[in-house]
Amino acid sequence: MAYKISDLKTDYQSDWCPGCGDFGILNAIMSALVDLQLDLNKVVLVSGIGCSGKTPHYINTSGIHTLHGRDIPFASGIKLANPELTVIVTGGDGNTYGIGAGHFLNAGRRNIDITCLVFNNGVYGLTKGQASPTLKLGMKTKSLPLPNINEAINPLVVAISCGYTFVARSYAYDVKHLKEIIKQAILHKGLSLVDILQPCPSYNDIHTKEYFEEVVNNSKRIYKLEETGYDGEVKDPNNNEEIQQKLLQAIAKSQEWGEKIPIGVFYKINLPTLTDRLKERYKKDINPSKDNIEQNGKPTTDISKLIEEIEVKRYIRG
Amino acid sequence: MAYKISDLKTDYQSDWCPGCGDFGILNAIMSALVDLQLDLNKVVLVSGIGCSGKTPHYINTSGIHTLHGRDIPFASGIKLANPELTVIVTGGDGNTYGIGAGHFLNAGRRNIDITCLVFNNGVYGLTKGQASPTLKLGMKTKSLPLPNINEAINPLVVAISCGYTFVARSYAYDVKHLKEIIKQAILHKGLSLVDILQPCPSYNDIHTKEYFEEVVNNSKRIYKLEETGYDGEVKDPNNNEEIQQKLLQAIAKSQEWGEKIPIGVFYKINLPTLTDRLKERYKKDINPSKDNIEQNGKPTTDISKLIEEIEVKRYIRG
Amino acid sequence: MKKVNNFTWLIGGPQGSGVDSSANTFAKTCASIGLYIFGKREYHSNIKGAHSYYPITVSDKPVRSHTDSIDILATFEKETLSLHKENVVENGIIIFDKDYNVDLNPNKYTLVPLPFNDIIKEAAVKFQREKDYSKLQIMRNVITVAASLSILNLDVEYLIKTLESVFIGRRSKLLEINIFAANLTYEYIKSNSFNKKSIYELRPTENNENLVLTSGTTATAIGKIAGGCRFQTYYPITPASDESEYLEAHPEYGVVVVQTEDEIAAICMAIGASLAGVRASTSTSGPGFSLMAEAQGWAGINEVPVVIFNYQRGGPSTGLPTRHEQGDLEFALYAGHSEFPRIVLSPGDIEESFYLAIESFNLAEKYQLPVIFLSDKAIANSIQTVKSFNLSNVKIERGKMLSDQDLLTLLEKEGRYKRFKITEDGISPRISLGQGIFWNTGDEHDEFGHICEESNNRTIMFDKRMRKMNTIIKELDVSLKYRMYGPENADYTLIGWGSVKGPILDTLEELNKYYKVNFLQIILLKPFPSEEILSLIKNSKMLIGIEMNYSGQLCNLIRKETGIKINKRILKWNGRSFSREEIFKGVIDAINLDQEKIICKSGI
Amino acid sequence: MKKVNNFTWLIGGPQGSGVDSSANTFAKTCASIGLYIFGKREYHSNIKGAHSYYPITVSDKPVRSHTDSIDILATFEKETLSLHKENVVENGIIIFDKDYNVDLNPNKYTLVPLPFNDIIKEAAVKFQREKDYSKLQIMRNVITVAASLSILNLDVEYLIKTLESVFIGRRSKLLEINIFAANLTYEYIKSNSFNKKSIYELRPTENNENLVLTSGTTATAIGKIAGGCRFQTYYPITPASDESEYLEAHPEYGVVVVQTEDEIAAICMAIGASLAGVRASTSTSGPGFSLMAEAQGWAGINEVPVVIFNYQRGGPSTGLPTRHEQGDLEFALYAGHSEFPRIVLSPGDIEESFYLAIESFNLAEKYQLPVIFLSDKAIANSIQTVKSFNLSNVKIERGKMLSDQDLLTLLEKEGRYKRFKITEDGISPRISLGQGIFWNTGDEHDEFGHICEESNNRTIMFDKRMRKMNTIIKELDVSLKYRMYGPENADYTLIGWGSVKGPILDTLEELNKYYKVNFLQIILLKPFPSEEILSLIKNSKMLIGIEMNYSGQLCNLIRKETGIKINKRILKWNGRSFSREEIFKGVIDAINLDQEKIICKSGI
Ligand SMILES: Cc1ncc(C[n+]2csc(CCOP(=O)(O)OP(=O)(O)O)c2C)c(N)n1
Ligand SMILES: Cc1ncc(C[n+]2csc(CCOP(=O)(O)OP(=O)(O)O)c2C)c(N)n1
Ligand code: SF4
Ligand code: SF4
Ligand SMILES: [Mg+2]
Ligand SMILES: [Mg+2]
Repeated sequence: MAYKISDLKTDYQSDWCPGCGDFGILNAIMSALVDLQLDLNKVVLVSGIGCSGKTPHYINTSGIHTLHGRDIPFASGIKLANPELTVIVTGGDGNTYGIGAGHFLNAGRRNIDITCLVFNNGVYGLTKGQASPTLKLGMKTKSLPLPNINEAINPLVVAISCGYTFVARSYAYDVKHLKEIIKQAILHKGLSLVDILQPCPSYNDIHTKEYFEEVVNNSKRIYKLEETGYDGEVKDPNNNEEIQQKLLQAIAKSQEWGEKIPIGVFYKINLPTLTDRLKERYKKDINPSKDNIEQNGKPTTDISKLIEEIEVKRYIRG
Repeated sequence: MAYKISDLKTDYQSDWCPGCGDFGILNAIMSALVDLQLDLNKVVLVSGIGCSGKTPHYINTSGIHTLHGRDIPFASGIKLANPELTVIVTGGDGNTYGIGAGHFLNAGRRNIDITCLVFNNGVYGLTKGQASPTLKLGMKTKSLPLPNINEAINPLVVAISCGYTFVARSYAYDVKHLKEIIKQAILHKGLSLVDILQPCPSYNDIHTKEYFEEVVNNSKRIYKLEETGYDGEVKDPNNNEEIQQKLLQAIAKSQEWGEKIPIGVFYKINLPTLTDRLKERYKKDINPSKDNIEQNGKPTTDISKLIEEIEVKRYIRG
Repeated sequence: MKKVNNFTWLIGGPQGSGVDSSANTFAKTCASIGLYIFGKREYHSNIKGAHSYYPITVSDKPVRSHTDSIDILATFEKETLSLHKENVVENGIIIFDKDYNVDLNPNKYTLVPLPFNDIIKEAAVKFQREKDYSKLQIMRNVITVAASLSILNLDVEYLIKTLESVFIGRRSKLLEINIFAANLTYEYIKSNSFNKKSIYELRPTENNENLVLTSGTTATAIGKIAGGCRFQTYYPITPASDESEYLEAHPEYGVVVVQTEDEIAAICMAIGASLAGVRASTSTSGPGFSLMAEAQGWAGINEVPVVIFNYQRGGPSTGLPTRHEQGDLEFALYAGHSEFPRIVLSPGDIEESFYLAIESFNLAEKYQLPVIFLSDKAIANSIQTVKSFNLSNVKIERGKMLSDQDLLTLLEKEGRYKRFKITEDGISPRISLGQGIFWNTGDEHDEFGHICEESNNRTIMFDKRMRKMNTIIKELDVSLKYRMYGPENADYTLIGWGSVKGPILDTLEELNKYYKVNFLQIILLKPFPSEEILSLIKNSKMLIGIEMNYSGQLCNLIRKETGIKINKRILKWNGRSFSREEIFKGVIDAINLDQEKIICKSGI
Repeated sequence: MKKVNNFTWLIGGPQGSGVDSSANTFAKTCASIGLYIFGKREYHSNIKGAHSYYPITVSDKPVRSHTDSIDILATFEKETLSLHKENVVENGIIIFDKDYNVDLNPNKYTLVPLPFNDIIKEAAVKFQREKDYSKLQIMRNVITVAASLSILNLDVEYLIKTLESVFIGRRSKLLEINIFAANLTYEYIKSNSFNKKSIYELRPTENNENLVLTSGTTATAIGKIAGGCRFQTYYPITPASDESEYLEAHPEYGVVVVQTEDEIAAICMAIGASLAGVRASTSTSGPGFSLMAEAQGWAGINEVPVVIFNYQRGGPSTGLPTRHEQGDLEFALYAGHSEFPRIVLSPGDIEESFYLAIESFNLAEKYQLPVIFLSDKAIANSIQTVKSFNLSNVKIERGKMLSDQDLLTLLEKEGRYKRFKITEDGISPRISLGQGIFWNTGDEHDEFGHICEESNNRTIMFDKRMRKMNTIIKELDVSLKYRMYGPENADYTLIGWGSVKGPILDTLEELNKYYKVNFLQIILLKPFPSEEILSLIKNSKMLIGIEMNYSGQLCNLIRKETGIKINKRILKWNGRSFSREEIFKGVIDAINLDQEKIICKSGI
């Protein structure tokens, strides 16, 4: 029997602030799961630390709430150890682009089939609103004593240039759009980033619902790429020219920020995941979690060949 | 009296492998210093760990050989504490784009006036040739038992998209070109990256001198951007359109790798450094190293205003 | 007879509803009539909604700890009432919303039902802010405080003075309506004679001691400024970041504050700044401190002065991010692979935090090493009235730091500057980047700072560095090593470190009515003053360790350093600091029961 | 009379010039005639050019350590000659390039000048590779080995067999020319009768014990494979990465090896893999281990089995990256803020590395916690002939890991699965991701794994975790705790851990000619088997701690755990492991001199 959203709720009490964008994201994740009807025993949510990091506790699948900035490495280990699992990461922008930036960047090199959802609210929420790496220079949210002294980074460009094979942006209060993007990201075989614009009413009074949904030049500031005919998907992953064109298009598009802010899929390409590459290297399917390492308490691995390599051979004088 | 290269040499014995590209880089750094004739007491070389990390010991200016991947934070602290110093970082590609990637990326947000030279040899040299983050998928250097299983990242794109204000590439065996680029990077006010293609004859038999200098289609594989009329410099940092155009041009150019490999300055823009921004915030020049904190052993800082803020005031009933 | 000027008042409510500022207002008002205050902030790792509470203990004598028992429970919502009512003493006062249907025994408590909604409505009407009615619910705070003070018979003028000092800047437009609400509340209390029923009272005193009312993070931050720290790095973390944010909010002192991308960058930048000759520090809590292990070793081997402020909180891992623990001692003693010289010290309270912060920079520079300042959440987030900070006895000592002139003289004499010159005391003359040329490396090095793998150099250079630990033990003033309180030749010696000092001192007099008890507070944890401590404790009839951690880490350290096993331990690890009652009962039990561990569990 | 089958041979040369493979060739050949071998690799943190050397001790009895004195010094360049000649014994043999102008006393040594260049030229001509003359200089290695074996009177056939086993794969084309050079060398030695002058001789023996000749990293890696480890992460670091690279080079065993971007990712990925039910580990050295402090606490609070292999090397910081030290003990015991359950254990040699590697995964899974396997450079990089590995007594124990069927039964009985169910022994039934639903968090949590700040839950859950430490001490077999060697009731007890075992065992017999001495090797360092150790040592006349670190960290630990102070310590921290001579003299001095510390300094 199909499960519904209500089946997905845990009895763990949510403690996000009223009006927090995180509620929209939580809904979108649960709706995506309901649409996909994945086996809940095989879905793992992995989070970092922050308000965002609490997400897994609210959803009735396994949830691994890890360390600040380390969610991607944990998730990578889980997926490599058992490729049958669907692994979804929920991290904050401070978590992923700040302290976790080294992992965020290098994860691209592996293209492991996991989905990274980044709750981008421009602040370190749970530590009371310090500037995160996506808050631009000179901005003064209500939580800051003085205007932000650092420039922002553009996570979409970093992801695209480091090997992410699905790069998208969505918006926490457009649950329908977000749900569809999350579904695509989960279904995509490879490493996905969904950067989610997430209003934090408690600390960020700049990137508010009102800001994102404001009508500028007759239309909402936030607009959907798919409604403009933009197509970020590389159709032929062997066509280097197409790759270059789509890549530059995606980078150019992701520079757009101000009067208009695009959401949707910026870039997508199908390339072998690390598990695929391991399969090639090992000449067989690799699922370490299925290896039987013992039988009745005795090791089953035959190491005689390895011992032979180091065995002392005696030679009788000939 | 002007100093010469020979004055710059220390008596510490170099122990790089014969033919290592690092010698070219060392020469270029020393030549750049000779050309610029900076006060040697005010020049600090800061390095990470690796073959590259040994560089400061060979040059007769102060040298801080730090931890693996942490050279940029050390250098940032040094420069902020005393903005009069010229701070040059020499890190390896594993050092800077691997373990140091989080700092590499976030340094862009600050635009501190330091120069980062990255010795890019595609391998972890000092640990015997494992693949570094710039070695592409499937490559098998002589040091690897099996072909590289990870994709490479593009450090130039990352730098450009994270706020580096001077982004260049050069080549270890073209000492003259490299020297000029290093000089420009030092003179540039802001955070510079010079990614240096550095052959490692001991472990990387793919990216060799022969490879880089091979004649393909009648000219060397490596070619100089400045000889093609390419201009990466943003002339008007207030012109957002120009910025976008130069930025995309630089990113597109830095995707070029294969038959031809461009070296030179990909992107350059003049923007306020963190020290400039601090000056604005503090309403005065900031050089903490010049603060006199004591006189004859007594603290000179007057904290009475701070105490007043927390002082218990007594009220007589009125 | 009324109990005058001595009681514990507690307010609670959802996070973000104004509990902290109510507590501060109440505390400030009591302080303004010459009383002493200790307040303890207790809150969840949550931004809005979870239960937080704040007991304020008021006394006409200096006070340094909270009590479990509550004399006056001031609530404006149900959760606080239901969670805390058990702790209210007989004849204690309970202030609550009269609209709630509560089941409280009127014979046991003095019940004060308050018409919060009526008062807020009246104020809203008066100030024509009816449409803001839900926003004005925040005034439940001031109403609660006003009701409390009114019941305690303190003239409203005192409260108004405090409100005037609190509602300033962008909040000043709220002053009038708050004063109005306060007055209304006062009238309500008086007209219902609740003040008459109260057994507690506040009375202005003559006490005119020069006091400050402040928290641990603020005291430490001001100490840093006074001590000449001019470079501070941090990555946001509870409860440490308050200290950095204080520095950030005071740019006029020229402290460069850098919010880094992580704690590794934080410590590395601070070390870098120190190399350029600047007093530099970083502030963090457990998780961040864990990330700093490697760089501490670098500072150690390169003999760089840097001060690391670790505000301990509930661990391991993320643990209880906003709760209290003294769990990082053993880790701090050995953080980072292999061995290198370092100092670990711990202040016992808010006042010591100020002076020890300054002293930490002196020690770091004199001995050229990392200093770990182990504070904790109970110090960081509590408020207390302490003697105003006084710099007249404070010195700034920069040790063997060479002036440009010194350097010239040295170069004339010795030819080349050796950053790691072998010396008898293990300390080498030091210059800053920009002054002259030298090298550092995390590898073992020669006297110039160049990499050196030669085996004899290794034996000598390692020993040279470690020798500093003996120099420190020899040179340090005893007041930086430990402090002894209570009778000299006691039968029972309590031993502790850090914030246990407050509740122990507040219990010592009472304990001495029954037994001869003194208290040994250890300040210097590394290098450990083994011989001095041994001679202090070896004749005690019974040693009782008191620590806010699972295993009694200081007790274990003392055994390692002196051989003496502390057989009685009063321990607590539930995230809530020791109350005075717990210490009292704990010591009595330790003395009388045949039980090695007394485990305390109070606190909500 | 000739000294047969017992000597130390040493080869040296610039890094990258083939010293290691010469040593291996020599060792393999000696082993092939039934002898026992111990070889020690000593090299700089450098790729090419710096001096490296490799003594091989050969014996007809099992041998586990190197000697300072050299019987045969085999050199082909000047630096080795000048650095090591001091250590050559009287009547020892020195092989050197006859073209060098050396000043050696022919009355003290048997001098063997070799015509390296002539031999290489002749070979080049024969194989028409004159143009490769400079490349062929690498044959100095085989010539040196051949000369040595020839002097030792061993038939060239043994060497040829070894060369055949060494020059395989892409190197096989070099076999012929090397054999040719070897034969030429043999002829030269015989024709000059150098073999007659030698007081040392090799003679094939009847010994047919089943041995392997291997290094610590290889033994550990094979142990991992046998023990069912299927996920290994690493970031390159000396001397640990050899182990990971061994696993990488053997994909047929299905161990997924991930080279991560740093050590933080390495441990986090390994923990992730373990959560999915896979035996997982990470291998590193000091600097990397320092970066893993925070995540160890996460594994501790979430009770995740994971094994961390830390190959200690010279510290602090980058230290002496290729040299030896046992400096990380104290750090490993307490790494990470606050307290959590963990096991720290240490193998004493290559053979134990194999079995303890397997056992580490058993312990990690049985007790659901991080296990720290403290190896060191001296074990990692040495080679030794040890009894061939045998799995017949090896068990794989996965503890309370539930099968799908177990889980169903449990769910039927209890309704919901509680990952952190409170149990008497502190261990909860465990399932893997994919099997059922559970939560983990680095915050304090309830039985389901949800964040929980409630104070009583905290007291109980912390205690539940820590209780496992008692369970371990109760359940563990004594052979995993310590081992005692030598006479039972000795007057003198030597105490050590890790690689000091080899040189101590190799000296014990000799020492017992003078004094009654035994040796206590501690394997389990946390939880510490305090009572057992106390009862073993409390009656000893003198305890002598032997450690390769500055302060005697195990001695300090023993005092902390038992109260007993070890007043005699033989210490060394110059980066070079203890020699047999040092241990012998050190113990004699410890017994006879009134001196607390005996500091050893041998090694180049
Ligand atoms: C190593 C470490 N440093 C600092 C912290 C403190 N910390 C907790 S939450 C948080 C910020 C979270 O910000 P973000 O990742 O943007 O998530 P948000 O709360 O905004 O969802 C920080 C810094 C920590 N838990 N661990
Ligand atoms: C924390 C830490 N991990 C690992 C190492 C070991 N290590 C030393 S050098 C090196 C690699 C250097 O590679 P790269 O940065 O590319 O520099 P290169 O040697 O190629 O110049 C590594 C991993 C270390 N010193 N510290
Ligand atoms: S602080 Fe911001 S991000 Fe966190 S729960 Fe509140 S509104 Fe949401
Ligand atoms: S290993 Fe490579 S990078 Fe290092 S010194 Fe040798 S050639 Fe240069
Ligand atoms: Mg955020
Ligand atoms: Mg490299």
